[in-house]
Amino acid sequence: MNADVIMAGFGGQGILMIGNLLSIAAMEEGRHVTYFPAYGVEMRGGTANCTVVISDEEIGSPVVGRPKACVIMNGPSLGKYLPSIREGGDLVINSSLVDPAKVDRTDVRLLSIPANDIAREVVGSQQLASMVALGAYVTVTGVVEMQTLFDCLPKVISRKYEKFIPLNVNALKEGESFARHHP
Amino acid sequence: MNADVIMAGFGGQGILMIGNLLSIAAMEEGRHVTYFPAYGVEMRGGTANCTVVISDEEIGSPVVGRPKACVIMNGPSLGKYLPSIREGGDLVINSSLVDPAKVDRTDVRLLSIPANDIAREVVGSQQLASMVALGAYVTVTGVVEMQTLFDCLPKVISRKYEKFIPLNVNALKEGESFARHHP
Amino acid sequence: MPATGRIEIDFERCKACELCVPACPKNCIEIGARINAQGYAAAFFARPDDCTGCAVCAEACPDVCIEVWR
Amino acid sequence: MPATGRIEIDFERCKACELCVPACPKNCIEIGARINAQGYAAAFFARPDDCTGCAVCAEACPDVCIEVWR
Amino acid sequence: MKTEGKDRFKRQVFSRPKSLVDVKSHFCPGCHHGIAHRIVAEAIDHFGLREKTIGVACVGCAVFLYDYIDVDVAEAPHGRAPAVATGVKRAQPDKFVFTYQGDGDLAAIGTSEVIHAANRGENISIIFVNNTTYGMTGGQMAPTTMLGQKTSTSPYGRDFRKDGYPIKMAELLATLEGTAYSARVATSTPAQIRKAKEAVRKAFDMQIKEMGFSIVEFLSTCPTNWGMKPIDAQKRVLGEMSEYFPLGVYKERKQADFL
Amino acid sequence: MKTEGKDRFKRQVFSRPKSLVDVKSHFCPGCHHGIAHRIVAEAIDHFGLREKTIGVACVGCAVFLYDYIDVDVAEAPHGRAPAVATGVKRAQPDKFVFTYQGDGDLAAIGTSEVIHAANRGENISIIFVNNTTYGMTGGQMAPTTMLGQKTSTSPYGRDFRKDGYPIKMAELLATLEGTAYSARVATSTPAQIRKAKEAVRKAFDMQIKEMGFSIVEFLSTCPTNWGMKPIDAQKRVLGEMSEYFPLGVYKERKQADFL
Amino acid sequence: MRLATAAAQRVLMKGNEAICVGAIAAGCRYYYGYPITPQNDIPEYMSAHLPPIGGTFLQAESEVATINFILGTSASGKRVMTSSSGPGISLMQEGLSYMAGSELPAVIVNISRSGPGLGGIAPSQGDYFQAVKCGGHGGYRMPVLAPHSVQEMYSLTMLAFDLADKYRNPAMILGDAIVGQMKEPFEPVAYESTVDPGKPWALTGCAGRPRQHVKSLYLKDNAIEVHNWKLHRKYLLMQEKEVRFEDYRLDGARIVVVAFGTAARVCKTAIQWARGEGIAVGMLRPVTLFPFPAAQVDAAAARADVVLVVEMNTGQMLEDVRISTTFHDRIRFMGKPCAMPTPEEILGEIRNLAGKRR
Amino acid sequence: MRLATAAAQRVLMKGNEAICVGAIAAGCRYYYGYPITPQNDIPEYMSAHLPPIGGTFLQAESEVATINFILGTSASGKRVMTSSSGPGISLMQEGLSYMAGSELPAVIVNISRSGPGLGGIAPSQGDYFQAVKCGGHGGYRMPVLAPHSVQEMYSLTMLAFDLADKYRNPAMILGDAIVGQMKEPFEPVAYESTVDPGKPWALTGCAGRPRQHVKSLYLKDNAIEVHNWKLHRKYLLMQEKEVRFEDYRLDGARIVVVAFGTAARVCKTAIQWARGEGIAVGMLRPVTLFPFPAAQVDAAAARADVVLVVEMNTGQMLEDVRISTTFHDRIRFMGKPCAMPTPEEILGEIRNLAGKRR
Ligand SMILES: Cc1ncc(C[n+]2csc(CCOP(=O)(O)OP(=O)(O)O)c2C)c(N)n1
Ligand SMILES: Cc1ncc(C[n+]2csc(CCOP(=O)(O)OP(=O)(O)O)c2C)c(N)n1
Ligand code: SF4
Ligand code: SF4
Ligand code: SF4
Ligand code: SF4
Ligand code: SF4
Ligand code: SF4
Ligand SMILES: [Mg+2]
Ligand SMILES: [Mg+2]
Repeated sequence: MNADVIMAGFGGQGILMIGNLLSIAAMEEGRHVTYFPAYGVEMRGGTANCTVVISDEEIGSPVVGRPKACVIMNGPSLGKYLPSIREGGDLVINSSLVDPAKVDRTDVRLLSIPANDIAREVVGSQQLASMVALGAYVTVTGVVEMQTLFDCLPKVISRKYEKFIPLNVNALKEGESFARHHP
Repeated sequence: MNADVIMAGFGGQGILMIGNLLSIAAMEEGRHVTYFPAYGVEMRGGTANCTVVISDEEIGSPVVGRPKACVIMNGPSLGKYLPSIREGGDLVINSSLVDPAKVDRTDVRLLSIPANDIAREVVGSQQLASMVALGAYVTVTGVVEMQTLFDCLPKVISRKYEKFIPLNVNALKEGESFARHHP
Repeated sequence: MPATGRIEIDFERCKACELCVPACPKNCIEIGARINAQGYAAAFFARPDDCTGCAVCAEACPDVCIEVWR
Repeated sequence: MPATGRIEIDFERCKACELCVPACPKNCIEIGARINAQGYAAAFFARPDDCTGCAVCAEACPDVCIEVWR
Repeated sequence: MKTEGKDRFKRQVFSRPKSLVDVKSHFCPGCHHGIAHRIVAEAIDHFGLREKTIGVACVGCAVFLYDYIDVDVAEAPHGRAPAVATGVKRAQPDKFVFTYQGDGDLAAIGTSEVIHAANRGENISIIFVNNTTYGMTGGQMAPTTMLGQKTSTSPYGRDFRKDGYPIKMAELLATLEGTAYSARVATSTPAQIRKAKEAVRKAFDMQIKEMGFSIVEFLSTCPTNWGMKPIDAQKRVLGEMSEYFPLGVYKERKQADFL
Repeated sequence: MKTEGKDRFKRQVFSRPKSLVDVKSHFCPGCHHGIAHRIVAEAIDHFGLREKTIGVACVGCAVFLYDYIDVDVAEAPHGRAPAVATGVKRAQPDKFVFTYQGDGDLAAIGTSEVIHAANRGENISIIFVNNTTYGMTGGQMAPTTMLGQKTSTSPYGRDFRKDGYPIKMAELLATLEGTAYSARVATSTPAQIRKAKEAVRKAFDMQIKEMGFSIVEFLSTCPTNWGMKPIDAQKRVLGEMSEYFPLGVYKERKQADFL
Repeated sequence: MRLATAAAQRVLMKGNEAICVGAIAAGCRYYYGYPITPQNDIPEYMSAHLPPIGGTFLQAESEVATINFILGTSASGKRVMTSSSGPGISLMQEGLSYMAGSELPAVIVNISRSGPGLGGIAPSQGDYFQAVKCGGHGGYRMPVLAPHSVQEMYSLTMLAFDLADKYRNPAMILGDAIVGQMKEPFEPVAYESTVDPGKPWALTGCAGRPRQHVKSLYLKDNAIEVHNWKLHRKYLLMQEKEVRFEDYRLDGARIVVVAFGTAARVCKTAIQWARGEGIAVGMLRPVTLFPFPAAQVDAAAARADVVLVVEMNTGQMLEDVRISTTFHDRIRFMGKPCAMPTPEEILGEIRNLAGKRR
Repeated sequence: MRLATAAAQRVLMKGNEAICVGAIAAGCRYYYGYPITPQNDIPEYMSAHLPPIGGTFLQAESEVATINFILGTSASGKRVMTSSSGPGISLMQEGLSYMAGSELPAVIVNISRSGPGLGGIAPSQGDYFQAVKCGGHGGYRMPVLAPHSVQEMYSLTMLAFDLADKYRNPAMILGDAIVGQMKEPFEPVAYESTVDPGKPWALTGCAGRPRQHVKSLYLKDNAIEVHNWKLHRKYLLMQEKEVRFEDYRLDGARIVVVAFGTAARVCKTAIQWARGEGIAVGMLRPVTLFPFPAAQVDAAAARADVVLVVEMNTGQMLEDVRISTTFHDRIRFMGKPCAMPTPEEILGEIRNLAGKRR
């Protein structure tokens, strides 16, 4: 089963971290995977985005023009990527910062999740909004097992912060349960 | 009729000047001609030499490995070029500075002319030794008309020194007459 | 004492770098809540009544967002 | 007063630059008539009797042609 | 809104200089490149040079000079702006020619070109923006990086034993005979900005008066790569940076003929 | 003949240094490159460095360094000797590394490499032979060519309005923090030769003591391209050249740690 | 150290970093460079990881200085690497020519960007000529390796060091922004040297041996001609012994795609799809651009109906394909300068060609 | 002025100087350069002759600075020239790539010497790849003209200025030590421009018009791809319109020699001799190396039994011959790196081939 996703938001929202986590999880499940970050002048203006491609076959291009899915964490990114999503694709938006009304496409499966609010109020840390969103994305698409994500957290979180791993697990789970209850 | 000659001596002996004069004369007679001077690091050590090729056909290489003739104005040059002269070729040496005894080849036509002495004593200027030698070479080989050489002198002698043109004519003539009387 | 000057801040140009805020001797400028198209919470003219029109804020703005009148 | 030193000039190495000639305080060196293989009229030790072995000539020679004994 | 302002206060005392194109810049928030650009545009307006100016852009965050300054602009390879400017000025001595370069551009790869342009007394003006790092490429170490400063290629901090000391270009260039004017300025306070404007005008005036090579070094900020808030970046300029790179005029030629 | 000398005068007070290969040089008559080569060889002998030395040859009349100095030698592209020496020294910090460069090589095309080697305080020694021209290529103008000097590319004489002033490298490099020693010497009189030897020893000693970058600039002659007899060439050095390029020590670091 | 963990299992790593890990594994302890996008991860990685293991990272003031630092350290007998992109590589051309002439080994990495000039940072294969024909003067050659995955960024870097030492010649890794910036799982298989580590020619001071030199100047008589023939024989030997390529589904292929690096990657997807549609298409992927797999290309062309050359430029390797075979009439070209073609575009082209056949 | 007298009649002149006379005749008033053997006559001539006619000669501190002086003066809309040799040309590669990317005209002269590296000053054709494939990054191209006589040093220099302006692209003269140092009679035929002198794109200050730029950076979207295709169309146009070659005794030739520059000169002597012996041999001499006379080579190969490529290197133009024709089996190569083959040697080879035929 093949999947690709573009994740985008402000710098500092942890976009590259969830992209990495997803990629490592896919790798651990024995899949082919590529992760491509924005680089060079694209980095300007405090935005961050990355593309993850997961496949059972050898992967060609790590860059996709028309992604099967998008995880959009801030307003500006919606305008930039909404048009590119494939028909019938999945769109996860962070409704805490992105206005669902702005999603003018009916041919994509939309999940609006107030990631910042969930992270702040339920998980207890704004920082983990993107983890919440990742949990939701993985639940919606099932590209990898949630458990694998949990197991791989130590690989993306440095020793120094390992005490926060449980918190990250919660964030992923909150995203998962929200996605389950808002199909 | 085709000819090529290597002229060699100390810097300041006027080697390049006679090479130029010969080339211009050949040009004026409507022949194809090339003149190739030593350049770059070859110039080191106060020696000067040049190669002149004259032909009725388009000329290929302006550099010759085995010249039909050599005009040798100093000792070191004899050792360098004597072996390269073609069998039956012409060798004109300045016996004022080059020891004829050192010419250990019998398969070349040798003319030993005390160019410096003639220049000093007969023409009245050491400077013109190489002009004397050129006169001799042209007489021996007949590659160009003496008259053409005379006519072309203004092209190689700057306005400033044109008063010396008659002197140069004499030098050429002295070389000619010496060559005639020492066949 | 009434304002002797007035400024205008280009909402869309502002990058919310905050350099104008401490620059103003009269403390007339603050960073706002509204986010502009660039994604920045632009500065705004918070205390017009204190403005002297000294233009220090405008000189300090790297993005030339501020115009000043007297 | 007799010579207190002696030099030897490498005939074949010499390039007849003449720098040693004025260098010698005792004026012991001259440029000769014989031409070496390089084509130079090499310098020679003209006045051995005046040599003090001060080695100034040797120091001045760019081609290290001169050896000095005392 | 403008009308609103106009009604009570008629006289506009600050507005965008004519020669500064009215577009949004790509610079990061709080980056002083924006201030240096504005000061250059103001000086061009001051002398009425816009229509006879050829600018030479460097490769660095200021590479888009041609989008911002409303004059003809040539793009130079990284570090070669002074050489390109030389080619322009020799071909058009009557035109006004300036370069705008970063510290990686001028003090690293472009060292030879700027030194020989100065030594020839090339009649051009140079705006040199020193932010102690390679901004555009992501904050690597530059020859101007401060001792101990951590950058993406000096993760353990710059150590003089390995990389030597930050190079002082304004001082170095001032030692050359061909240099007519060399000064270092900053733009972190209103007073500094005033001085910076004077310096740029002086530098441009040297060229107008055909006195030779002129350069103004700006101590600038790179909040993004310094990992600082713009306000703290300014504090760094006012603190350690101007301590090591003293502000001031290092050379000012008085009369044109410099024999 | 030697025996002859030996019989009465036993003590040899001057002989060819061990590290100077016993071959005929390609230098023109009276060229001071020969003296500089000898002085370098003497210094290598003095410190017993021959077997731990790597020399870096320039491109110029001294390109054949490896034929004359009996040590390992790397050939550098024109002007890049200080960069090549940096690569050698960083890989072998325990070895003694020096470059030997002409003025075209060091002061023109190699400007950036020498300045940054000095600025890094690279622990290498540089022998810089300034003869105010490009000797090997036939006497073209160099950045060090004197005002008014006619060369094959300045047929009307060097004019400061077009080509600027002769550049003073010893002074320029002395201004850099990383430079431990910078001096200018000449070899036109016995006294000058003595001073030159001292300077080269000092420079080498700086490297041995790990004090950083050291350079000795030799005011040299090019009789061939100056169109002068060697003796007159020496007079030019003693005259106008040392007037414009003053001899002396421009920097000498005292203690190793230069913080 | 990352390397240690790496040795343990598959890791997700950026292509640029995999080059560093490969270099360090191959014993490279010296890196010099100058920043340029899109390869800054390399100097940044080396500046962090070399010092702790006693290696030397030094940032040069320019690429001209860089290549001459490299020359000096290589002449000292050490394994040394640099990396850059188009403009910087252009500035190294004189130094590369000197190194080839002086027979000095080193690994030069070009993570290429768009050109000519400043161009842009979009991925491109526009530096093929510069790398493969060698942009410096004098007509030297060097091995050029074209990785198309993070795994190859690692393994081909190790190979590059061996080839460089084996032939005493610079060797180049020619990558691009895509393979340099992407992360992929890769296995840090242990390095096994294939060359004798001895470097008796190195300049280490002449203790107990006659002095020796590293130089490219040959003035006497025809010494330079003799030297050129010697170098030429070396290049012929490379062509004989070092050709490397990948045969991707070539069996029975009527359409043979020839592509390298990132372009070849994208072609693989297109070929997977086309094979799915029953089109007999495969790919011959040159891994060594010099030596070029000429015989293999010729053989494939002989068996196929069409040879489709795909490049991220306007046609450079295309020339080597024409040199390799006389079946010029079977050669088709699909180029996209400074942009990665999509699998869809390539599939379209393959379909056309397949259609034409029928 | 020499030029004046020159205009009058045939004069004996050095090839390097003929380039200068041609450049000045073509209106070049700006020359920048840095000394290097064997082309120093050019800067020396220009330093003496430009000032008197109001031109500008400026010696740069390096070749890197030189090419950027050139860029600046070209951007000012003036005709400008530089000259150098191998090592110096290598240092100009980045600048040349920028000029090609910025579409700036200029004439670059390479009086090549032996390489690689410092090599030597012996004549060589080892820089063919660098010149013809373009050693800078990004895959640009430029017209490369190969004079084989003093007359052509003069006339092709004038042509180079026209081609440069016509296509807004650098153009190169590729000579060598022989044709540069030799003197030959030549006729200074008057220059007749074939191009519109207007340069509206030049940077002259934006008086009375919007500001404009000279640049090679294209970042937005696929602007750089579009730019590359534009440049590519220009190169195709050159290939269509600017091919120049000499047909030397090709009529009925069973053996076709392909050689350029000095090598072609020597071949002419050998061919004269061989024809004298009744061997049907002729030569196709490419005058433009880019664009390469591919169609002509192919046609000649189709008619001949053997195609003998002669170069003063180990085989570079040889590749373009293989690209041009499918008669690979007819191609023979005779190379002499860094040395001029003698007419005798070439005749010997021709005799062998003629023998083989019978
Ligand atoms: C020859 C070459 N080398 C490297 C680069 C990559 N590069 C682009 S900008 C830059 C340095 C920018 O730093 P600086 O000059 O200080 O300007 P800033 O961005 O800091 O204002 C570098 C190294 C290049 N474009 N060309
Ligand atoms: C890149 C490059 N440019 C130019 C040259 C030609 N060249 C050889 S030596 C030299 C200059 C020599 O002058 P200098 O350095 O002063 O040494 P000198 O011969 O005077 O001792 C030049 C320009 C070269 N070899 N390489
Ligand atoms: S003009 Fe002066 S007082 Fe008014 S806001 Fe700006 S800084 Fe403050
Ligand atoms: S200084 Fe300018 S950009 Fe910064 S916050 Fe104030 S108005 Fe906005
Ligand atoms: S040693 Fe002294 S005295 Fe003797 S020759 Fe030499 S310089 Fe003269
Ligand atoms: S100094 Fe040396 S080379 Fe010169 S003349 Fe005296 S001995 Fe001969
Ligand atoms: S990277 Fe630094 S220098 Fe560049 S624009 Fe951003 S803040 Fe300014
Ligand atoms: S050319 Fe000049 S520098 Fe070179 S060897 Fe001769 S005199 Fe010395
Ligand atoms: Mg900077
Ligand atoms: Mg010199």
